[in-house]
Amino acid sequence: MPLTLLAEQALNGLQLGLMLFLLAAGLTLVFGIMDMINLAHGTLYMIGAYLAATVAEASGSFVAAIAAAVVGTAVIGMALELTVLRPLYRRSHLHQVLATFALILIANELVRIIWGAQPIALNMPAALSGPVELAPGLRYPAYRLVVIGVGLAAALLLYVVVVHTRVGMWLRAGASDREMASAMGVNTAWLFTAAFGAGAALCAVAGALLGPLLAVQVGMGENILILAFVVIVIGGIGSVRGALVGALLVGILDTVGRTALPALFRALASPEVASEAGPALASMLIYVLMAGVLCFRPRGLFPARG
Amino acid sequence: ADKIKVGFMSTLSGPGAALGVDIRDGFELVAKGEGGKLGGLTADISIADDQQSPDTGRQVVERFTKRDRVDVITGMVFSNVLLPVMPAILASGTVYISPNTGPEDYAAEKCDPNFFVVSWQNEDTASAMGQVMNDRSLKNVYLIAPNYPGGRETLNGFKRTYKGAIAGEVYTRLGQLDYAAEIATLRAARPDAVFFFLPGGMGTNFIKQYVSAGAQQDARLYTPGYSADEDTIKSVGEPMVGILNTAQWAHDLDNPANRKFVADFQKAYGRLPTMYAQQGYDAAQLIAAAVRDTGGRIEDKAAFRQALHAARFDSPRGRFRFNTNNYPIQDYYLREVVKDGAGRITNKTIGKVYTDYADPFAARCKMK
Amino acid sequence: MASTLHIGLRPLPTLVLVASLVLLPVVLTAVDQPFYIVLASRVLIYALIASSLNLLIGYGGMVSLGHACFVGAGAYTTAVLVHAGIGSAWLAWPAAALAGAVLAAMIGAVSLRTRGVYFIMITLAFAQMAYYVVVSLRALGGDDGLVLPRRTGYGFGLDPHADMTFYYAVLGVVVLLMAGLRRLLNAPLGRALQAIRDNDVRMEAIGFPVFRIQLAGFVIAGATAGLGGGLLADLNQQVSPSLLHWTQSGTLMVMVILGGAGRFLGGVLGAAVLLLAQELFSDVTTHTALGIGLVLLAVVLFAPAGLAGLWRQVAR
Amino acid sequence: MSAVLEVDGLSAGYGTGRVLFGVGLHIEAGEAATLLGRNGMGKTTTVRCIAGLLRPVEGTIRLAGEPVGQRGADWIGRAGLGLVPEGRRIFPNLTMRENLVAFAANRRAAADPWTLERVLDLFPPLAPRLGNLGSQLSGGEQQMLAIGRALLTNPVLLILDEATEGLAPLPREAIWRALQRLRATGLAVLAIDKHVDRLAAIAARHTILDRGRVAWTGSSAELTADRSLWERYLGL
Amino acid sequence: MTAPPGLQVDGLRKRFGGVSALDDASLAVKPGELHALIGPNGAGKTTLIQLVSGAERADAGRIVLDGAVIDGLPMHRRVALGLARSFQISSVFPAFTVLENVALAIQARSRARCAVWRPVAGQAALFEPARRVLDVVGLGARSDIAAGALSHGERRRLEIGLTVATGARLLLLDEPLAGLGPDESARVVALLRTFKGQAGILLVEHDMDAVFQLADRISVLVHGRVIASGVPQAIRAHPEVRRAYLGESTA
Ligand SMILES: Nc1ncnc2c1ncn2[C@@H]1O[C@H](COP(=O)(O)OP(=O)(O)OP(=O)(O)O)[C@@H](O)[C@H]1O
Ligand SMILES: Nc1ncnc2c1ncn2[C@@H]1O[C@H](COP(=O)(O)OP(=O)(O)OP(=O)(O)O)[C@@H](O)[C@H]1O
Ligand SMILES: [Mg+2]
Ligand SMILES: [Mg+2]
Repeated sequence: MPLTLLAEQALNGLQLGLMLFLLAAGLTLVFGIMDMINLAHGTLYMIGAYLAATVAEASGSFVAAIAAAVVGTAVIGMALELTVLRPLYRRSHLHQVLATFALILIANELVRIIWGAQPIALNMPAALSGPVELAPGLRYPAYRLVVIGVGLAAALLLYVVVVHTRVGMWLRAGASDREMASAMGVNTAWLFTAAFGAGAALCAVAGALLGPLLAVQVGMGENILILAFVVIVIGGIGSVRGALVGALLVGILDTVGRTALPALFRALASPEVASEAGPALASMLIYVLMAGVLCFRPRGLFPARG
Repeated sequence: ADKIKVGFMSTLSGPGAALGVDIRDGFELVAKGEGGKLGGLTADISIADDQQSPDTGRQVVERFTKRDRVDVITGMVFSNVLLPVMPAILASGTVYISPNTGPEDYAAEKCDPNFFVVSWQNEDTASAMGQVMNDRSLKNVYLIAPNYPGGRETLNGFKRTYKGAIAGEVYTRLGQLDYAAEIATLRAARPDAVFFFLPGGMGTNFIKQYVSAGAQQDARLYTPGYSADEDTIKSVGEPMVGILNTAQWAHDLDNPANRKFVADFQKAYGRLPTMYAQQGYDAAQLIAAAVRDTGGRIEDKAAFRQALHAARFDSPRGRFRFNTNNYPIQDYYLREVVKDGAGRITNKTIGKVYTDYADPFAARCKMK
Repeated sequence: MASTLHIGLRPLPTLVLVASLVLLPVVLTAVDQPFYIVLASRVLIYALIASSLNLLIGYGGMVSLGHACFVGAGAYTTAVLVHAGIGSAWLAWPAAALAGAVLAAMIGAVSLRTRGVYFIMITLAFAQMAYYVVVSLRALGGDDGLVLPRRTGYGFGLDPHADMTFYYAVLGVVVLLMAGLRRLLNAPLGRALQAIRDNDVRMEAIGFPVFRIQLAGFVIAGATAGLGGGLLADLNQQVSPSLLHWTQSGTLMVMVILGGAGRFLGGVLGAAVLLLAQELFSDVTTHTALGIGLVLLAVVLFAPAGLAGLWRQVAR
Repeated sequence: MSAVLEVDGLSAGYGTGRVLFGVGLHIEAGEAATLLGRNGMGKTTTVRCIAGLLRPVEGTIRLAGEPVGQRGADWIGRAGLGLVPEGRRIFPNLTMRENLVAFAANRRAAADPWTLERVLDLFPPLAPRLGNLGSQLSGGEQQMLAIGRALLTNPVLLILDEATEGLAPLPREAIWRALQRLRATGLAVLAIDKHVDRLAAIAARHTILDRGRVAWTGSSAELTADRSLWERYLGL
Repeated sequence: MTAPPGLQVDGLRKRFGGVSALDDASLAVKPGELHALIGPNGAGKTTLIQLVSGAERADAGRIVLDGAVIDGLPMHRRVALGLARSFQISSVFPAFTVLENVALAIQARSRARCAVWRPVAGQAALFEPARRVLDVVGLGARSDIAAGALSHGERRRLEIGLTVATGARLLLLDEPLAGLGPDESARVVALLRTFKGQAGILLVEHDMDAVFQLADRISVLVHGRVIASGVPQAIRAHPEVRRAYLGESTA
């Protein structure tokens, strides 16, 4: 494999990882830090993308689209937290699973009713739509570089807030012992609503940013959500650092698997076997990774620390 | 009979829903046009969602055959739903009319008098594209499809006619999101052209990413019509321009039936019809025609099947008839996605690939 | 003595329930609605599968998001056996259960080293692997799955393709296993499982082999789910990867929570309500999911203990 | 002299079961009071009500004159209640330093406000453990941390529910001494502890709970004088 | 080698990251002896119990019970060999009634502890002994309420009850008196006294009155090291112990 290709594939791995992190970031906040199992996280991601697409269509401005998506999704998120999730904090995780699963079903139908079953378009700003020359012979989509940048920024921001600010400490405290946290003078109810809104906003960023690369359609959240969960669990629930590392691991491993494995099998096994086993193994690689990690580190790579 | 009961089961939820919805809209358009009748008989159409799951599909089929006791079933989009439930349908002696997938099995040995396909055999459009590549003397083509039977079928169809060399053949994960890695490898292989078959969201993702990587200049994209139809165009937008695809129909075909269909469809639903819509439309037309020809005496199954096989109706696609295996014999066209005068991005017919094309499996079908 | 844990068996209601289940097909045939016999069989099978998951989630505190892969194992085992010409239910169904058990033993042995959400995710991981294996193996029909030319037979000149016969076969199996499950939960092992859910560290500290007990529970649940899968394969006369898809595991979990995790009839109620609701809604609208979603939301908000709990609230 | 805490006719319980029946309790500024009684008599339940962690069935609670009424626990906390809860309840997923500083406040701009340094002076064993997660602390370290956490909020009323449980003799003594000093600064204290004799030396007023009712109230002198109380209500 | 009966702990080490919780700690508990382990907060007492009971693995050192090395064994096997521990922070089964809590501990040593057929309810063999234990720890009147609804002190007593009910020959008790009111303390002290001779006890406790009443021997742990070990009088007089732990109060 020529060097430029190697470099490009490395970038692709990194980029896929950060794509996943964009979604995992919000999930780390809500699921990791606040300790709520929110299956509807992918739904917020979908809503973000749809809002962005709609506004972009209307205004023609990508920036406006992102802004609108962020605000809109955050509001929707907080509304959900107030109406549906708040009553469930005192109950077991199972209730959150059921409630948020219901939200997925409802949201998907509503989106279909409002926007129709056909996927809708969300295009990247013309300025970024082309590739840029990173090194001689290495052209890389400008837009994906933006994704990389935003992903890293989100990681940094989240890390600082969660680990180094009082609000972050209150969140973690409230997650482990709500009652005691409020006895210490923290208004946990509103803190959590706000944090959930922030999580939703991060979803919107992911949705709006990935929209131009991925189909904006009903159910777009579900599959990528699973990957986001995988990322977080590999990294260690509640750890921002872990989530980032997990995301990069998954991104790179998946890329390597998809490119190298089939070739490898073709070299080793009969084409029959190869064409079958190669893709199969490539598809399950990240799950093998997760199972492996949990087998030896049952609480992820970075057991809960900021 | 005083009315005809139609069980319409399609994928109306989940990522595949767009296709099912188009088929349904096309189908209902005919009944609407006749004021709720098909071929003069009141049409009692019960619509159900298979959620793209054979399990659910099986459940619905049980309801259609055992409870509603429908005369005709139609609507399924995906072969992974159709193949598992088909035995149950045929066992119940109910007629099935496929408005989309046309699997190999039922085209060959397992062909059945109760099984009709108004769309195409799964390999047809791909074979047509192989022909196109030969005509354009493209010598080095790169192939991409998802790792599932449908994907392999399509690539086989392509290879059946394509004569040149194959730069690479990649099978990706079903429902894959990111194709950056595949695209990079692909470009390193320096092919003349890329033939891809990635239905639904996968196609959207691939095209968006392929174009943003600036690869369109190096190797142009070729695909079966259903990966480059109005729905995909709607979801991808600008980047679609320049993609070549083959289909049995195009919305700009110049014949009266088609002009009527496209006009009516746009009037009813405010969007351009897709192949799926046209296929659903013809499924309904086929039923209507058969009802009409039997004078509404559909309880005479044999006669009804006869009438269906005769298929006396004007298809928007132009010339259409059934082969001995109840799969179509029809023409195939080459379409290109262009930005038309009105600045609207859409498919434009730029040539005919096949005339009266029949799938290669009919020979293995015993029916006469 | 006062016990919150012992699952009593009130003879009269039980008798009524079983009796009505026995009479159901007779009635349905009388009114010429064979379709609902098939539906009832499906409900029964899912009731069994959901109950096996309830044993894990509700009683064992092992929240598994990979249960569908045991169902799949059983289903594919049956399908493969039928294709191999082994058409007797007396062989195929036990084999299905065995397949489920073996798979559960392997997955459990690894997964049970983790706790809580990590357990949820690792079980999911294994289920996904199973899914991709099945999708990719052409021998198993890949994405198209396998079609069973005929159902497995019971001998005694019974025709498994007669909806009623099949229904009774299923009913027999389900009633038997539910009885066994109740017995198990009241027995020392069942108690131990529930105590581990409550406080696993303490259980180890008073001398229980926690890991082995949980594994036992996991395997029992896997076997039951496998058997359920076998029945499902027979019912549909077809198996496909969608049986193993993670959304399937999710749906099973939803059934359990909906019905009431940790309530003996929770799984049964959940399966029945969810399937019947689906049937009902899909009959009147194509926006089925919307209706289902609203129902689930209502239950979780207003019936914290699930339908089985609601049952009690109303009873009082 | 102003009352920091006034509890009147307090009744409360869990679910349907009643636990408290008309409990009354008054604490003046800078006063140290105790709540005594056997296990299960309702001491902690009383505290939970005062801290707003349990809704009373009836009765009124006033904090520094303000009726607490339907206020949330967080308001009460900010209003100057420093709680050292039964069973420590430090935050396991925060480091010791975070546990201390996250809720620190200098509400009353006190003459000598509590700071991290002062807390570490009070409990030298904590210093080397500042980086440990709460879950990685010994029982006693957790207990000291819980006290330090409450002090750092610079409360007007400090409630100690079995705050010396699991403490070695030396730190226990340190706390008694600290309490004595604190009272000089006008901090009011409500203490629940098994070391009644030590409390008698520090606190002025004592209340004994028996099955959710106030069985006796009086001064240290009266308490120490009347041994029958000890046998009847404290089992000594 | 033939170690004497009872519990033998040699050179235990345990590090947590930078912290050295146990650093070459050794002690021996003779059968039937009540051996108190005292020391400042954070000295490593609970850690030692964690290691001996098998909840955590030691970095180095050896644990011998009645001559058999038990280092490698999982916790439940050690319990089966007659070594049970109590928790400093109560650890009970909140969803079970108080009686069922103790019955579990009895079940743990019954042969049919994992039987799958005979219902537990109404197995007198489990519940009769359980009631006796509850009477001893003074929870007889509370036997039918959920353990989660117990007050702190009541839960502490259930904690002891659970440990006792395992019928172990060697008990590791981590601050059993903490959180108990005066009379309850007295009751538990009396209970422990009855065990003398029957079962060996390693008692971790900060209540010096109780310790000096009960202990046959006392070991003092400071910074993970046993700095002194001997009869109560000796320990009480030991200057270093006074400085590091007792202070002048209990002179
Ligand atoms: N969460 C709860 N649910 C139900 N009942 C409870 C709960 N907590 C305490 N109780 C009951 O309330 C009564 C008083 O409990 P409380 O904790 O106030 O006693 P206490 O005086 O603090 O005892 P201790 O000295 O043991 O802490 C007890 O009988 C106890 O059983
Ligand atoms: N998981 C851990 N990670 C890091 N340090 C730990 C961990 N567990 C305990 N420690 C440290 O090890 C030391 C010994 O802890 P241990 O609980 O054994 O003390 P102890 O003697 O029981 O004290 P106490 O009397 O307060 O209960 C303490 O300083 C504690 O901070
Ligand atoms: Mg208390
Ligand atoms: Mg300790």
